[in-house]
Amino acid sequence: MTVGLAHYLTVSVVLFCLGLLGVIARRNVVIVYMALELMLNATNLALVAFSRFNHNLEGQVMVFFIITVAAAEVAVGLALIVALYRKRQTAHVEDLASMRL
Amino acid sequence: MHAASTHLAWLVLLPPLGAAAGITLLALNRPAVSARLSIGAILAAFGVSLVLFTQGVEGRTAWTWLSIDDGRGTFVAELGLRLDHLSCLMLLVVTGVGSVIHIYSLGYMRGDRSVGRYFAGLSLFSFSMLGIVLADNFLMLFICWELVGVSSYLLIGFWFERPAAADASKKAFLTNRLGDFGFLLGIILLWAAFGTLDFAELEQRIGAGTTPWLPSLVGLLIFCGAVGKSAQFPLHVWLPDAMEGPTPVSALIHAATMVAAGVYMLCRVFFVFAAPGSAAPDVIAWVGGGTALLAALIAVQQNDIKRILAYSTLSQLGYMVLAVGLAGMAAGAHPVPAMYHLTTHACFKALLFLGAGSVICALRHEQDIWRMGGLARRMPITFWTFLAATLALCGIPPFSGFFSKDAILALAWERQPVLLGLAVAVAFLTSFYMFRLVWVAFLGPAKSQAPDHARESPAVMTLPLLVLTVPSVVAGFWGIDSYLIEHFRPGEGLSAPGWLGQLTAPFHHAPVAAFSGLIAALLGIVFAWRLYSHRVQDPLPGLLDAAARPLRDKFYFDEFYGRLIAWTQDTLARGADAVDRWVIGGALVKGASGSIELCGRLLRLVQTGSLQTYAFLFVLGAVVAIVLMLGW
Amino acid sequence: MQDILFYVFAALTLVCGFLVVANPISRSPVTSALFLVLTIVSLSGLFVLLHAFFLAAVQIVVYAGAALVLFLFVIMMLDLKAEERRRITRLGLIGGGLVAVAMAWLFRVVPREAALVASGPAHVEGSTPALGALLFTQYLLPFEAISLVLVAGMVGAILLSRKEPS
Amino acid sequence: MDSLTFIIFCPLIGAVLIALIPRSFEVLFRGITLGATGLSLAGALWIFSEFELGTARIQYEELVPWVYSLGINYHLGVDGLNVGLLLMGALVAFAATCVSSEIRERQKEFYLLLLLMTGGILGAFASLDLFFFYFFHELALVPTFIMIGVWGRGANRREAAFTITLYLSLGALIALVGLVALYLETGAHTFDVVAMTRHVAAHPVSESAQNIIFPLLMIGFGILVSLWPFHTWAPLGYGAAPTATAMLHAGVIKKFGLYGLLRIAVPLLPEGAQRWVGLLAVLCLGNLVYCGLVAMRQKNFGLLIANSSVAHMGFAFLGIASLSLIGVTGAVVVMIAHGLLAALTFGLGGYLHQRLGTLEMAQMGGLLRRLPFVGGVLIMAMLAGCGLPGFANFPGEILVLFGAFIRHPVIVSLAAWAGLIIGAVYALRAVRVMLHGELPQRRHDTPDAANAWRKLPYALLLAALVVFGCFPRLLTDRIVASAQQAIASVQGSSVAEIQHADDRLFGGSEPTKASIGQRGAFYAGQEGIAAGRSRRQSGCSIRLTGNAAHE
Amino acid sequence: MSDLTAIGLELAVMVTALAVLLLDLWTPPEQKRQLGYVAAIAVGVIFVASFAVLIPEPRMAFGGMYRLDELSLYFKRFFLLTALVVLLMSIEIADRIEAGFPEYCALHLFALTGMMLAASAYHFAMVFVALELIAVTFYILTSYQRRRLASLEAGVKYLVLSAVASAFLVYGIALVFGASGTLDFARLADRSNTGSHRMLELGLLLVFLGLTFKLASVPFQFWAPDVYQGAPTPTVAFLALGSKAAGVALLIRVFHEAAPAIGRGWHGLFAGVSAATMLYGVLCAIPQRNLKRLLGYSSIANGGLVFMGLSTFSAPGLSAVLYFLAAYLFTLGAAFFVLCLVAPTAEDADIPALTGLHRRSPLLAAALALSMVSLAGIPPLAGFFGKFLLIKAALENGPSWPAMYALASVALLTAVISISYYFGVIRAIYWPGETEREVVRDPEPIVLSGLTRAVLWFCIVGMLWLGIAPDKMLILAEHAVRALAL
Repeated sequence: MTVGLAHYLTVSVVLFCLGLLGVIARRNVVIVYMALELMLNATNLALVAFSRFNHNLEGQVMVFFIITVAAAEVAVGLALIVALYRKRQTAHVEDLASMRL
Repeated sequence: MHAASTHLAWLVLLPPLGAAAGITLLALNRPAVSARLSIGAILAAFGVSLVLFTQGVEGRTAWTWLSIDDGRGTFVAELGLRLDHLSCLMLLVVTGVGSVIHIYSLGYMRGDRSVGRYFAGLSLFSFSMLGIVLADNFLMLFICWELVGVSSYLLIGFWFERPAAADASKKAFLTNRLGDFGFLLGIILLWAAFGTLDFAELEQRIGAGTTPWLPSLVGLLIFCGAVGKSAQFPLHVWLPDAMEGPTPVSALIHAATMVAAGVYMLCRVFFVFAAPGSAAPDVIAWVGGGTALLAALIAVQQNDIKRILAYSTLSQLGYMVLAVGLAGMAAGAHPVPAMYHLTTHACFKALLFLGAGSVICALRHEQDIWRMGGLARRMPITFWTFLAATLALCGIPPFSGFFSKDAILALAWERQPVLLGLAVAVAFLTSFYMFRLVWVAFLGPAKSQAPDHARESPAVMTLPLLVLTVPSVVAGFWGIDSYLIEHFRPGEGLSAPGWLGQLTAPFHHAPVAAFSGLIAALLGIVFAWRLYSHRVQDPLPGLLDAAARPLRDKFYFDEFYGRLIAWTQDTLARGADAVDRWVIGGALVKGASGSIELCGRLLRLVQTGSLQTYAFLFVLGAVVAIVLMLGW
Repeated sequence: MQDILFYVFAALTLVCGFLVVANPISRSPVTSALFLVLTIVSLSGLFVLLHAFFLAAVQIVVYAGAALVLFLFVIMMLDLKAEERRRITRLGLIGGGLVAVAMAWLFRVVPREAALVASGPAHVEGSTPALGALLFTQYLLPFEAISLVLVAGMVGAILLSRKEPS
Repeated sequence: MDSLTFIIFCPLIGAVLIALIPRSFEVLFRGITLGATGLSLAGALWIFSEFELGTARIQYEELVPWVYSLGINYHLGVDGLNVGLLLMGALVAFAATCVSSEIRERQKEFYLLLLLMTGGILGAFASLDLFFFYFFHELALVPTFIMIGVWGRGANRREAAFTITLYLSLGALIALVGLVALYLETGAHTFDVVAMTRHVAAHPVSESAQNIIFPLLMIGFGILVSLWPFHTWAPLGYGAAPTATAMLHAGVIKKFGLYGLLRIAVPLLPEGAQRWVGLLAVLCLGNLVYCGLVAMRQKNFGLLIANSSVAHMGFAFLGIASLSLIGVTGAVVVMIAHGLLAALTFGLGGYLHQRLGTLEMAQMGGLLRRLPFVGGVLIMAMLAGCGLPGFANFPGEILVLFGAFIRHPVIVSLAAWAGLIIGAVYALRAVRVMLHGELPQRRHDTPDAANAWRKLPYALLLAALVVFGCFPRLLTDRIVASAQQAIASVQGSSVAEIQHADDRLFGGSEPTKASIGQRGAFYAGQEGIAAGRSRRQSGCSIRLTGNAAHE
Repeated sequence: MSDLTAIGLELAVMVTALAVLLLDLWTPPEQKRQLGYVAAIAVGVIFVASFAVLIPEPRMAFGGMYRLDELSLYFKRFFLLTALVVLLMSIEIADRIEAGFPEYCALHLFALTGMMLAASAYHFAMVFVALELIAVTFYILTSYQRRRLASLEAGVKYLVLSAVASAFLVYGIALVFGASGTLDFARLADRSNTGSHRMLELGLLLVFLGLTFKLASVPFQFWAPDVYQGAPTPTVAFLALGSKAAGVALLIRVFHEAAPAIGRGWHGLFAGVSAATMLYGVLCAIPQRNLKRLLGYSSIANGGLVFMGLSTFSAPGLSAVLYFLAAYLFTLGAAFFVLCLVAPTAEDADIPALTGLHRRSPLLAAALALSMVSLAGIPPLAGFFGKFLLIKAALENGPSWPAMYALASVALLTAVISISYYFGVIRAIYWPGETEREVVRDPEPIVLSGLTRAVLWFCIVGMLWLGIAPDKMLILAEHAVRALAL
């Protein structure tokens, strides 16, 4: 069986769900960010694959935007961790539950 | 002349109302002014009544109080005044006795700080009572009926600071209301069935025939009103307690007029009971007879002078109701005996009460007959007038009571011999307890220090006594009955014999009834003389042993009703209150709000503040959404 | 050949991805970051297989070059010892695993229906000039807007991370 | 400014004035409020006296299109149904202002809220547009809440304020849903009641829709009127409310639901009404009998009169449930009479509370000696409450009982029981315990209403009760034509039912028939209906021209 | 060139933002506050200028990326006015902003640009970029008071959860692209019946979920209370109004224009989300004691109401939504403005701490109380008419789909329940305190500047205007909806 769209999409789906798992399971905010990156990358993969099999470049343009946004997001997120660490010496979500109910 | 003068009826009705309103608004704190207003009003009403009576005015005049035409039928409530023999005679009684009592009150109430309130109540009462008398339809009758009830409430509770008076006024009003409930239902039923409330029209339409059960039901319901107002068994309990009011009030309201209103009403709407096939008259007759006997028995063992008179009133009212029932039992009869007795009774019973009031005043509000005695010498006018009234009450010829009572006995003889026996027994008891009272209070030795200082009352009180003595003694010769028959059977009453004929008529017409009544009365006097002429203590309890106790305790009606109310109404109220508090207010309302709040408190436990939980719930929510929308 | 490469890259992507989020041996963020680099690199391999050469380059430059450096830089600031002392949370792992598996199960539609989408044979279109043309014509507005995102991100990153004036 | 707008806006403008005047001018607030409510009262009196009798035409009509796309108009007008209510509302508002001299702190807010309530409720009664009708009514909700909280009494005023607010909102929202559904179902694309009525006459709402919308309105409005079993808010709220609020609320605002039923539910949903009034009649017994019994058990005078006020609402419901001209007319009279009476009793309760510091009846006794005026008025009020002739309640209750008898004979019997006996029991018990009996030592210096100014509110309300009680035609002559119109659509289908009920009551025997035959057109012979119909049509045409003049 | 005129409003805002950033360089520290006024005035001018924009018919720009029609214009004006109020609010708390006040204003303007772009987006790339512009700026804004742990905590939570939501969104976009081969709304509407239908549906569902995050509605609602509590108050206001409205605008666009057939088929989803959201928001709010958190829950509940309007898929329903948003603007504007002034920190926003407010400042008390009344949906205020329209629209749909009756009754129930906590706030403001802690001994009056008063009055008048004379705004809303060709 030749490798086709379905194969790429399978990889994409699994990667997306791995990202979800990371967001839910990990407590270190940095790793949560990485998991989020995984999810976005899974999307990228799907888009590129669709783009190729749809004869349509627009998917690739979208990927371009996603990568850019992801970079900005990471920048802000990491700055936030820095600020948080200065304040509280932690990067753990369980330390971030002062507001609840 | 006639057409114009029916409007004069308004002049009977309105002066007392004006006086009541005027006193309430302007003169509540001015005793002299209020008394003048009130007395002036009742005298004016009396004057106009006299004119109406002597002129023989008949007819009606009306003012539309409410009128609604719904395209199907008209609901008209008129304040209609009807002048005929029945109402004219009654007007005379009410305004006449009323005037006397108003004047008497001037003396009796002297020095009380609320004289204004007293006269306002009295005037209001006069207005309402005159309204009942003049009413030509059921709604107006009911309106005035209620107003009479409330003025009685206000007057019984006049000395509201005395707990007994306050309780008595409340009891009187509520008991009356119980009767009014039936009365109102009867009125509504009549309207629903016949589409009118006007007496004349109703008489026609009922005469035209109805379903068989309707007259019985309506009759009984209407009779409920009379049971309440005229204090018949089983609603008789309020009247003795009503004696907590000032004595003139007892005389006017609870002896002469208001309590008679029930009987008057029965006579006025006699056509309801006279409808063929109605079962109501039998019930009425038995209730009346029963009340007469019951009250007379209780009176035998009472010691309070006003209570004795009150039970005597009950007993006499029983007679009247009995008469109405007897009249209704056969077709074509008329309730003249009841009205006749009502008229004479009004005079002599008012006189008795006023006499009692005079005694009470003289003894500084001592009412126990066993603390009196020997008053005949100290208060001669009071004694002689009291004696005259007593003889009238006992039915000794030629006093007026004999004739009217005889008319009832004769009717009973015609219709129902058992009831005749009952009535005769009551006649015996009546003279027995009345002469017990006379002997103990007036003739026998003084039983305490109180009578020593007693002096004859002032003229303003004795004069009314004297005035009232006249009709009490001679009313039997006036041909009141033929005047009344003229109302029910136009033309029949004209053939009245002269006054001498009147005097002997009873013995011609129904000798059995007349003689049995007379003998019973005389026997009663003799018994009373034998038992009480020289006693300082009541020997009867000793003689009757245990049997006297229930008499003294009024056959335990008050206790029984107290229990009954506690068992039924209070239980219901307690139940309703509990349901309101615990079920509706608690379980339902608080439960609903509480459970909603609980949901909120539980639900927000989800907001743990933990990022991971949120992320988990996010994804879980997404999974659920996808499953729901797109399936597995 | 391409198919073999696909399987290699795909396996690498997924394994490394798994090791980023759930490394059974080390819970150090550094390890995760390194595996993230591997994931991204192998992804760009897949991009190449899909003829998206420009994106493959961007992927490596932006992610591996910039973002990852940033990650490592921040991680170095943190106290890694403290990280080691943290307990493992089975609950999060189990719960996350469950919903992630459920999600993956639900997403099985996606590869299954791929056949409906890919109607013809794959086509080479990933040429950089074409992409550029598209970007600067039809996609001009979002392209400009994305620059605002970057400006905002930059301003924000500076504001948040600079030392507080005492 | 047109007269109705004037009546409504006097209080609202007064409120704005008060809002703008700084707090330090404390003397002014009461004066402004008295002036504003006084002007409203004068306007309402003028309209009441100038009202043209014997017609169902809408008078003093004002129409300004408001929201075009939804068909909402600012439409005011009076006919027999609301002219009396308007007068009663204005009178009670004036009296409530008079008794508010007891308020010493935060007068600015108090009078502002009072005027808001007043303007709102007068507006609700004058509105002929569903939207404004609802809108104005809801203006009172927030003031009630704040007033109970700030100037209220009793330890549980927090609970009371929340209960009353939530309950009333629930009722109002249910009613709102009903109103919106009605709007949608008629398909007339207008919230204007007059236009809607005209439209419905030609295109009736489908019966299935009527059967759903009517109960919505019945329950929604019923909650606002404390229909059993949705009544528990009333005693709680009125027990805790400051005097003026309780007067306005129990007296005036509560009548809104009843008015809504009469103005909207019955005329627009005749079949729904036919089907559901049986339930309404049964529920009204809950008010009359059950709440009466509850009132008997109360130890606090405030709770007693609050429960009795709930109980009295049963008569109004019964009148509406009769769907007969007499009953409906009676219901309107009861509404007005009870408004005056409730205001009077709550006013007196407030006076006693202010003077004695408590309303526990056990702590009173013999007060009539010290309070000849207040006590006397209180006795009269209690007697009026148990349906004594001479007060306005009597004609209303009588009309209701007569009007409802043929349709609901058993219920009327029980209602008469409740009105005549249960009502009397608790009323007289209160008089006995509070006013009669011996005066406790510490009550020896309780002062009576000192001057004419203090006596004025009570005297006014009592006088109104007496005037309407003695001359009920002042009300009924105004009401009848409009009441006829309100139930005209019901009557068409009602005749057969009445006949059936009549047969059931009196059997089919010939003599009865004969006697009944004498009652003129009691059975709505064809002439009767035809006459009613032609009357209705002429009424419509008059209104049409009236509208044309506006447009 | 014509494309540039089409985005004139956005350009103006963007230029203002950059200008503020630049001016910051030359402004001495003590005058930085003035830059806030500059931004506010500029936004005000742009808002006024927006009324000069006349669109005879919908107009496309940038290769079909951008659509200028009445609907987008309505939203743009809404965002501008919101931003104006938010900027004025920011000036009030300028001294509590540690890390650069001009940047704070500029970032709001960036977010504003994103919202305005979102209102016009007609292409998924545009949707994504606009949303990310909003999201990234809000990451920064929520954590702006970085000395407060709460603010940082809110920032992290918002960032992670928002990123998860946008991952769903963007994956959905990818699937839509894969299934239909296009990202353009107009072409998608033509093609939505070809290709893989299930994949398209899954993609749209993921987009839907991503957008529910913006509306803080079920299932993505958990973040709202925490973030509302921690973030600076003006930011919260912008989040509650602007960000939410952007989500609404996109939901309307995607499900009415891009995929109308599928959208219509999903009215059950909308209704279900609506019911669940209303219930969740209202129930959780009952025991809430912190006003900012309370407003978070309230915002969830109101998101549910908005969904009720959306679920009708009818012109009256949508215009009701638009009207409701306008009403919500004045209402929340007043509430958050008051909060800015009386509660410098989240802890001060405890409801019992409001006791005695009416003595400290009658105007503040009145404004807050009125906004609570409006939120509770009681006449004569704006919130009432909004709810009225929504319920009417729902009932209107009842005959064709009876479940709407159930939804309307849920709305009814929640409206009643919500009164209990909104009135709890009024109670705190006006009632005398009951417990020792609540009694204010010697209340310190709050002095308000003229501008502050003006803004408060503006909000109050707006609430009253929309509640009493709704005609003008309703026409505007209906006009905007007409652009959708329903």
